[in-house]
Amino acid sequence: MENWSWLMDGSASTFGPTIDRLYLVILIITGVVFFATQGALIWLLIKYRHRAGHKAEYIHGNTRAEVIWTVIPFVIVLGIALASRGAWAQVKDPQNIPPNSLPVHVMASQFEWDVTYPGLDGQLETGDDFTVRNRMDVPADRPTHVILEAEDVIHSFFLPDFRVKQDAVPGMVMNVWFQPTRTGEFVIGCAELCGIGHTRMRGTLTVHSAADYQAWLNEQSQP
Amino acid sequence: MTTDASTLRSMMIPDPAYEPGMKVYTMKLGMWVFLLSEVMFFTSLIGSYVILRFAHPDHFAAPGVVLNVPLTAFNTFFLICSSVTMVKAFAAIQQGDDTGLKLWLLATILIGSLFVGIQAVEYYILYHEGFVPAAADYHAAGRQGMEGGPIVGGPLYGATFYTMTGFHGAHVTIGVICLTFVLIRALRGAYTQNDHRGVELIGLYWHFVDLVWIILFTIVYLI
Amino acid sequence: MATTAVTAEQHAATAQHHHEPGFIRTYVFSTDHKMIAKQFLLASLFFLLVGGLLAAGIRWQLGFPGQPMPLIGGLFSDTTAPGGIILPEFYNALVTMHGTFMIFFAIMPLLVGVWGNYLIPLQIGAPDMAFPRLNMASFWISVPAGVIMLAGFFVQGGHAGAGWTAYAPLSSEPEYSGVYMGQILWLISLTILGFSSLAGAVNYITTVINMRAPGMTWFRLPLPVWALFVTSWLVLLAIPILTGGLIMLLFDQTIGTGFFSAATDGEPLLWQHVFWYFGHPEVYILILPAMGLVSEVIANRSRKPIFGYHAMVLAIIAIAFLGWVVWGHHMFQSGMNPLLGTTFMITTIIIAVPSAIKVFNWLGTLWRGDLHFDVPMLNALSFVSMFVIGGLSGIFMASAPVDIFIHDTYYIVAHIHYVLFGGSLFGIFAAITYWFPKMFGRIFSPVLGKVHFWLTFVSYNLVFFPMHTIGLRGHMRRIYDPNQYEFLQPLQPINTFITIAAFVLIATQLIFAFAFFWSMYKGEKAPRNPWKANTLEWTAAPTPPPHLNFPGGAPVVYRGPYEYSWPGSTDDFLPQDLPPDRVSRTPIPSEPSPMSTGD
Amino acid sequence: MTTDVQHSGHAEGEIHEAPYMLIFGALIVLTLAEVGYAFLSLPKFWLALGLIVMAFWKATLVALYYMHLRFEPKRLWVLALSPLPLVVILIVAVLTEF
Ligand code: HEA
Ligand code: HEA
Ligand code: CUA
Ligand SMILES: [Cu+2]
Repeated sequence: MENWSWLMDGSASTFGPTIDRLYLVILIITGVVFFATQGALIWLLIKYRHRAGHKAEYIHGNTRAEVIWTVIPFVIVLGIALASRGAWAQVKDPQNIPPNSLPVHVMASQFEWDVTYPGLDGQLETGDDFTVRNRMDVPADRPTHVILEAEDVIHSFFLPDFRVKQDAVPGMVMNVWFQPTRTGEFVIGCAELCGIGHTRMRGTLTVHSAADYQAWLNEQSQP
Repeated sequence: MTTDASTLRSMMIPDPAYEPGMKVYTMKLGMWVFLLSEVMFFTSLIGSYVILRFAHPDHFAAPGVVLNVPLTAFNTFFLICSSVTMVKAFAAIQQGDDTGLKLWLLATILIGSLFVGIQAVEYYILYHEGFVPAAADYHAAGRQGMEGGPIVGGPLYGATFYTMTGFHGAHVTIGVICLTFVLIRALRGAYTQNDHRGVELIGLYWHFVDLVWIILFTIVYLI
Repeated sequence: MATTAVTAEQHAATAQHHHEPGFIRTYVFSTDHKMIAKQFLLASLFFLLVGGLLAAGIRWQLGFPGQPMPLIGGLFSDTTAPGGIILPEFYNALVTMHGTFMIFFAIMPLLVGVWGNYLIPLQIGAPDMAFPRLNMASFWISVPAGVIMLAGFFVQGGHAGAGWTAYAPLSSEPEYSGVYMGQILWLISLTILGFSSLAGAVNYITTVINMRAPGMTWFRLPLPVWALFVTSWLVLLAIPILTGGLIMLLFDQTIGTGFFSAATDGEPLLWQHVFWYFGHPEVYILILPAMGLVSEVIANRSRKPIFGYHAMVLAIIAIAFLGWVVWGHHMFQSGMNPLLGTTFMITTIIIAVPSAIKVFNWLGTLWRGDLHFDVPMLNALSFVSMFVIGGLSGIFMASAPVDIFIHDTYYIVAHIHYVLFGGSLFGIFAAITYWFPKMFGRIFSPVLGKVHFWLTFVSYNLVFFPMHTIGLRGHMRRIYDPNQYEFLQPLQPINTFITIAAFVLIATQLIFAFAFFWSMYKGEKAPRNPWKANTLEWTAAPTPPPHLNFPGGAPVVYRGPYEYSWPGSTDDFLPQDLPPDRVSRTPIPSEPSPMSTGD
Repeated sequence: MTTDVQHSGHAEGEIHEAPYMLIFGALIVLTLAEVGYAFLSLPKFWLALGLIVMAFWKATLVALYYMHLRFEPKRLWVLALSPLPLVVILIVAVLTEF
């Protein structure tokens, strides 16, 4: 298990680091809370364990302490929620999909991903569209806008390296976008139980450099 | 930590302001609590209807096009009448009028059965007009349209209609059965001016079912 | 005047049950809340065992994918696990039924059915439930539900395999899942079970409101009663929502109505909304009673008043209220409107605040206490510790952008088990061992109890803590063979490790089963009030409590339930029903507690 | 079972001759009004609003008089109204989806 990391290795999308940072912030906060509470617990258990002749003190509470430990967590968690809002809107709000994105249509079905490309004209639903199965090829220099649909049951379009996950719901059109930060091969997974073949519903996402992508596109567009 | 004398004193005496309960007898409280869960049950059915209708207005038709409003208006009238006979039964026994109780109960049972009967007829007619719950068979042509006319609304119409009104009808039927029990007990002289809780309980249930119908009639037939 | 109402009710009840009931009426169709509690206890422990065995199947497949199950491998049919090798569809059924049995048939009845029945009348000083016959019905309705649910394993097409959340359309259309009868039985069983829960909730609510003994004001109620009361409200109002949804799904399956299937313009997301609108309150149904039970144990074994009683009560109520407005956090990635997602993120994360109050008040209770580490206390303390871990992992998921990555991964599985096993189940262990002397007149073996606790505590953490890490590495949940994904292959050693630990954990539970029955028949005879507790079940009722609980009539309550170590008294506890003029002047002679080992 | 003691709520011993027939009349009139209103050619919004208002009015009358809520203690009111916010939350929140 060389190059182990807690979180899955370095993210490969533009908003990946934002999410990872948020994760880290929460990890630090909850880590502090974790050690504080567990530490306090163990300390209390040792300090006040039963000893002969020792009597518990008759204490009903302490309003001041209770107010403190209500207000402080409140402020912290509200802070976490507020800090999360921006990243959430950036990833999921359809209004934030960059206008120059490459539109790609993905149809999820039991148990495969059918990826339809706009072809050379860059427009979906024109004559030169072409479809490939279980693989996706995108350029590195441009955001990709995935128009996600499902044919039968709910699937979930999961790009772990890109910190992208979106359920594909039959009857609905989902908009997903991401912008790769590096080239290479990545995995497409299905994260929602979709039947017997759920476990093998996977594909490959290849991020090409701009030139390679154009070459690939030309090649695919040959009749 | 010191103990404050006044808190100690208050700790020692039974609370003078103590008064257990809801100030209503236990069975009535139980009935009310049960009715609250019924509210939630109908919420899940009616709520789903509202949402589906909002999302797919084209599946539903204007009042009177598919559903027979005059017939149901009469039926509504009957159900309201049965509520009146029910309160009359209750008022009768409150005054110790045993005969009145029996007669009004009988009237309530008869009118309640009439309601269910008319609903069955309504179902029969609608079903044969192609207004069915199963999505695949839905082909309601509407009151004016006759057989072979254009299909009015969509399958969600039939599905929601039968689910909601069907469960309401089931509640009425159960109410009629319970009322019959109450009537039998009344014939045996189980209720007196002092103790007529059974009558009050079934009354609460009956009026609740009436109340649900008031909502259903409005949102299913009229809107 | 209203006090007379209680006594009048009691007289009426006494008059009714004057004759000695026979065997069937005592042990089978009993209306005695204590017997019903025991029935629930045995039935739900059985289902806990079933759920545990299903987990063994899950773990076997994940730890040793594609290998035949040892020993029992030959017992399976060709449609489930031919030659002991688990098929994908059987795996899905295993996961689904593991979740279903654990949530609906084990933990929920263990908390609400058992302790609601056992403790509410005893701790509020009532002779029985408000509606004893309805109470009996509540248990006996749940029996056919359990039988139907078990029957699903034996029907053609296998058992339901759409997850315990049964997302439509996978669950609504057989051609997508290959499961027909199994899913239908699943739906019918849960619908029936709903009636059982409902009967219980009506009873508990009415009983707590109307049948408290004189002097038992709202703020003198022991915390288990508060927790169960509030929980009952959640049950009362949430279960019917599920029932409605189940019925619509059943119609989709059988009649073909298409509420949730896109082919007919139905809304798959509607099912999720309906399910989670019930589902989130449900998870609090599964934790609040445990919180109440644990509070009782901690206060008692610390010999100290609970820290901030009112805050504890308010926190329970606050959690219950907030629990209604957070359901969307299960649907962040479902395609829900992102604005709605933001709202749900904020409400969800605020739930941490009342939970924080509870945690810190438990710590406050320990502070300057006199802690006795008996078996119930060990389990209760572990509840606190594990609940904090489970709750904190909830914070990650509550942050919607972080949830993008960890949703539907093993991170969620870790969360589930930290709150449900580490929380609820440890709470249940604490409660069973604490009230065992009351229920069975004998003490739960302290030695076996401690062995069970330590082995469970250690192996449990070894099973579930690593799940956080594999989740963070992208390991999806409900996945039959993770090795299909190349990037998950390096995680196989961890999965194997988890599996081995899980088998230790499951084997350890057999110690519990043994200790349970051994203590029931061979355990040390319990004195009347072994924990020197204040609450009425120990102080006002004999052990075991007779029919109608309090032979001398309803006890009169003078004070709150947690008056431990009051300096004015020579004894370190003050029973709720001890008249003030008998306090301290005549300390109650009490037998030395055999369980206070004094370590 | 004993009852006299249990009918101890402030309102229960006495008999409330609630105006049953009056309510009956009101319900009938409102029902007729609803049916008539439904067939006016109004914009959908006003149609729905008016009908819902009338339906609620009717429901309230039934609850208050036929179910005797008017004559019950305040705490029962609180109890009886408790699920209403939940109803609203569910429907409103999910509606924003569409
Ligand atoms: C007993 C059951 C239980 C409990 C109590 C909880 C408690 C919480 N849960 Fe959990 N949850 C489940 C059972 C439970 N959950 C189950 C079964 C699922 C999965 C269902 C499925 O999909 O199959 C789930 C899933 C789940 C999800 C969906 C994840 C996903 O599918 O993507 C989320 C997201 O927000 C979530 C959040 C929370 C939060 C915020 C709490 C909070 O209540 C926790 C609050 C507690 C604390 C925070 C700890 C104590 C506090 C302090 C020590 C104070 C200081 C803290 C700070 C300053 C941060 N839960
Ligand atoms: C309370 C709930 C609860 C409990 C206790 C457990 C206990 C366990 N769970 Fe489970 N689990 C869930 C609730 C629970 N689980 C839920 C809701 C899911 C999600 C399902 C879904 O995705 O749909 C899940 C999913 C789940 C998965 C994920 C499967 C997947 O996504 O593919 C895994 C995998 O390892 C797992 C493992 C285990 C293990 C090893 C245990 C072990 O701890 C088991 C230990 C054994 C026991 C606890 C039995 C003890 C028995 C006794 C003590 C009885 C004594 C008897 C007598 C006295 C008669 N569980
Ligand atoms: Cu598609 Cu899982
Ligand atoms: Cu939740």
